[in-house]
Amino acid sequence: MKNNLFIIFTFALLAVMPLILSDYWTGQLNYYLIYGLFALSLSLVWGYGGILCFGQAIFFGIGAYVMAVSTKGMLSPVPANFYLGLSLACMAAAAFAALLGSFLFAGKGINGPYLAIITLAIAMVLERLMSNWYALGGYNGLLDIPPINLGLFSYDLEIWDSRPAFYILWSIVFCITLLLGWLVKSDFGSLLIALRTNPERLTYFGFSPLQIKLKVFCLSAAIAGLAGALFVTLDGFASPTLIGFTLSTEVLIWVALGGKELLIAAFLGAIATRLAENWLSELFGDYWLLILGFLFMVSVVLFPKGLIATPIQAFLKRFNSNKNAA
Amino acid sequence: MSFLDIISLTRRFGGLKAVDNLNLSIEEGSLTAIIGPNGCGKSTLFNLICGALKPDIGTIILDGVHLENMTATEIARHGVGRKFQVPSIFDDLTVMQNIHLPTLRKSRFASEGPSWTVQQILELTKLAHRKYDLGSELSHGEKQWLEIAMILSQSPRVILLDEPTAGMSLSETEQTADLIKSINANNNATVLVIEHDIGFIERLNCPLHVMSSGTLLKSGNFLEIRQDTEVQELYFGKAGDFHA
Amino acid sequence: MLEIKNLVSGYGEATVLKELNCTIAPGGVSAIMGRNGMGKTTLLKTIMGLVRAQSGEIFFNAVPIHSLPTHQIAHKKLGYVPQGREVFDKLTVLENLRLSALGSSKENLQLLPQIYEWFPVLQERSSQKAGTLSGGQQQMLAIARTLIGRPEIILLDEPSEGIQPSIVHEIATRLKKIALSTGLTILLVEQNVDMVMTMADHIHFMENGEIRETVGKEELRNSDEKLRTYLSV
Amino acid sequence: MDIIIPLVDASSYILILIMIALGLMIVFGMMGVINMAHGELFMIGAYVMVLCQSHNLPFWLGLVLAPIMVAFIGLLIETLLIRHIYQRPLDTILATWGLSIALKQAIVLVFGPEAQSVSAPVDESFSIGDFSYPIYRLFIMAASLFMIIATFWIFLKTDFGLMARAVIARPHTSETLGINTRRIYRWSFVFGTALAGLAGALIAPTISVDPQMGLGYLVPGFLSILVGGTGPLAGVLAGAGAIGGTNSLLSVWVSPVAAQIAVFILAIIIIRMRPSGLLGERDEK
Repeated sequence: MKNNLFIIFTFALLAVMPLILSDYWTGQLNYYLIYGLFALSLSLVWGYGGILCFGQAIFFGIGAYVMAVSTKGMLSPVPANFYLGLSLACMAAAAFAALLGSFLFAGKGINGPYLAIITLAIAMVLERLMSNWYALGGYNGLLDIPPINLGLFSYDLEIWDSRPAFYILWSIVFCITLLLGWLVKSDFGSLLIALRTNPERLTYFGFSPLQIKLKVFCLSAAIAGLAGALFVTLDGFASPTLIGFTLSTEVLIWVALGGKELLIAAFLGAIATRLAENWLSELFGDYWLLILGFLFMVSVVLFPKGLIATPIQAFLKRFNSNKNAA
Repeated sequence: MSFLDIISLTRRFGGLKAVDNLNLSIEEGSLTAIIGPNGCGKSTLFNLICGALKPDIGTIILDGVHLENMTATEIARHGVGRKFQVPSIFDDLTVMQNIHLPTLRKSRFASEGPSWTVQQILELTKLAHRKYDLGSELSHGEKQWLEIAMILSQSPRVILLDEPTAGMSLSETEQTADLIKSINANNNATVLVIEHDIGFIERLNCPLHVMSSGTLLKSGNFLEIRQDTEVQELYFGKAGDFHA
Repeated sequence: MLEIKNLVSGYGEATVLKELNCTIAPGGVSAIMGRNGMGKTTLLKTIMGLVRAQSGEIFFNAVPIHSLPTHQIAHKKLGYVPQGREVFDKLTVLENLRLSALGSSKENLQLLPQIYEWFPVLQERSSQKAGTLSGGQQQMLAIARTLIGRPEIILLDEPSEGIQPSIVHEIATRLKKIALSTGLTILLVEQNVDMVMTMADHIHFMENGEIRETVGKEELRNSDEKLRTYLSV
Repeated sequence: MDIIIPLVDASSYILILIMIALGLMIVFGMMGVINMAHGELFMIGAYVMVLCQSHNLPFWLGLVLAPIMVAFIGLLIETLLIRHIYQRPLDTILATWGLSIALKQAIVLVFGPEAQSVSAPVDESFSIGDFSYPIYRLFIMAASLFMIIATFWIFLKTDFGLMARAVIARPHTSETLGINTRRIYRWSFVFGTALAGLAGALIAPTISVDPQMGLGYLVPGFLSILVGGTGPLAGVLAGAGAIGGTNSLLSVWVSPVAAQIAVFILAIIIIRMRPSGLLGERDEK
């Protein structure tokens, strides 16, 4: 509940932003929401499930490409539709995750640093593959992807302006965040945390860690796929960088900086880092990346729980102990 | 045929036979202890029963079903609950969540053992006042009890307890012995305890098997075992006879 | 020689040793007995710096060692034979011994003939991988490995564990002889009464992280009661 | 003759890959540290050559300076970063990733983002009959082969190697024997980084030197370790042979993309079939 309070507070604050911000910044905020959603997907699988995926953009990219080809009408018998595209994107990402996961986790399974390297390599290979897949635009990617279209049946309701787009995205991301917030507090959430802290113990209670891992991996992939799908409607452009390694590592940095073990901290980590990048890269120019690299190192060493999660958790702890004392 | 039958079980590690042609029968609803010096193969025996290790030779039969070729998950689903020597709980979950967790399995056991309500479990293990604390915040003794609590909520048909009093103070040890006795008595649960500490065994007051070099050396009640010279020599060395 | 004052130690938040005080005089063999989990192994690990003391002091030859890193404690000539022997099973017997000399001083390799005289089986097997030795031989290697560093005191953690009684007795008598002939001090943590009675001059009983009582060997021989209390036997 | 040149190219690539993988392996096998900045250390080795060339220093001097400078940077990294997180292996991935970003960007700031080239000290080719091959490339092979043998010799035959193997197997027991494990860790790390620096310097004249070059070698390096197994050092040879050979040959015969995908699928299948690698028997610590 307290966790949800933070979520509601954060989103309430976000909701008033477009009223004060310029069009440009509202447009930026739209991207931040999607990055935040993407960060949530990684926080779920890594922070809660303990599966360090170094190639989370694989699923973001799959979502992006599936959305692109589907709304551009390139899957000829399948009608081009916004809603259908979103569902296809989520399903494709989850299906790929199921395939990959059952291969990687089965048996003794690959985990820890090995999994990190393997997923990183997959992201690299896929980026390379997409760059050379000329039917899907190759290196140049796919252009002119339709924007958000709320229309049903044959009516079109395309959203081109950043403010209405903001509120649509805001609603989607808010709902998913609340759902995830509820999920991690549910029994499944306990299982996830158990999986992270002591996977071996779970087997001796008759659980199959593989099943739990697969579930969370697919769910996280579906959310990442959704983020990717929304991204291309906003950007109008799907390129191999969306599936690749750079974005994979960027999301990792956002989530680690914010705090992987707390959904809202991961979400804010993405927004804060992007925001800082927007400001500071103007201020510091090429030095920004250098600063980010150092900041990241320092934060990993000194605040392994994350720069945003650490104060939030300290606050929650004080809050709890006050309540108990009272 | 008994409830749990272990027949000519053998497991080697390199040249060392950790468990060597061991035979053991456990009746349903019984409380049994296995004692023996460090390194006699007690923990290996438990690892074989719960599927952490595979036997080289031999069979393990629980209520007519062979366990020796099952995975650890299947064995647990078939009703084997195991407590580890070093308490193995979920540090990042609260005590309640820890206790609740084993019940979350969708496919329940083929047939279940005796069960306890959460209230009963909390009372038995004296953890009610720590319900909402994280596992990592508990003391060592409380962690040991929490793990026992988790196993009760799993409602297994056989409970394996591996040195449940390791690292406990004398009074905690006595309370643990009483806890185990009441688990066995209240619900007629089948309990198998491995222990090193003879004081604890005396308080348990149950049938005993003495294990040495991977096999059972002697069986009997506490007094018989206590006065057996072979057992004394095993435990205390050759000089052991000086206080007989 | 070894003086422990108000030592508090343990793992994480769990305290195992509670204000422990103990003095070990030079020469001779002292044994520590007690039930499992009473903190015997933790005590030895804390002396060696493998577990950090939370408070209290440890002096060796009047030098404080409780804040030194483990390898420097070893350099002060404290030898340690860990529970479970922990020989390097992928290295040969000779490499195991050489390693210990590298950790102390390479000149200690001159001690090798003496070591082989004490433990002839190690010479026979010097080029075998340590992992192929029997439990008793591995124990001898672990002890020999420590001796080659020319320690003034060695801390032995349950050397009888998992070893046949006859070999336990053999190791005990040989160690006692070595201690007598070289003036080596031995601190022995054991549950095996035979080994303790063969080797020890004093016995400290440990319970709940404290030394409760110290007795001489003769006294112990005459009092069944003490073993009953402290070992619950 | 169409077959010999690709084969020689492949061996050359494999040897460089082995040097990189050995450095990674020493650090990972010994300390459990995954050094994501290893590729950048390799890159810095190459940039030392760029620097030498622009200051008109002799090529051979650069070849000596590069490993020394990179080793020095390795020493700094170990002291300032790695030693604080030895106990948290997964965090080392993240922290060294931050380091890798910072190092890359530092190079961009100093040298600019564009590719640089280093000219080889000898341009002649060596020929027997139809077969002709640049002498410098043969030199790379000889030099890396020499370094690989030297590395094996150090870890299998010297006292330092004996201590290092002991520390890998049982760090705490080694400490109680008086071995300073911290020092062994430090010098092993430094040695691994020096190998990467030398590999970068050696290969600089044959590739285009740019700030992004590290990653292209880091990932195959890691795959080599995973495929070869993290147990014995020799696993690296098998792993790098499999990964480098497939990559190099398929690049020529099919296409670089197909090669990458094939290598990757090969790697993932081998890792899946033999989780401890081709030659591995991983010790549980």
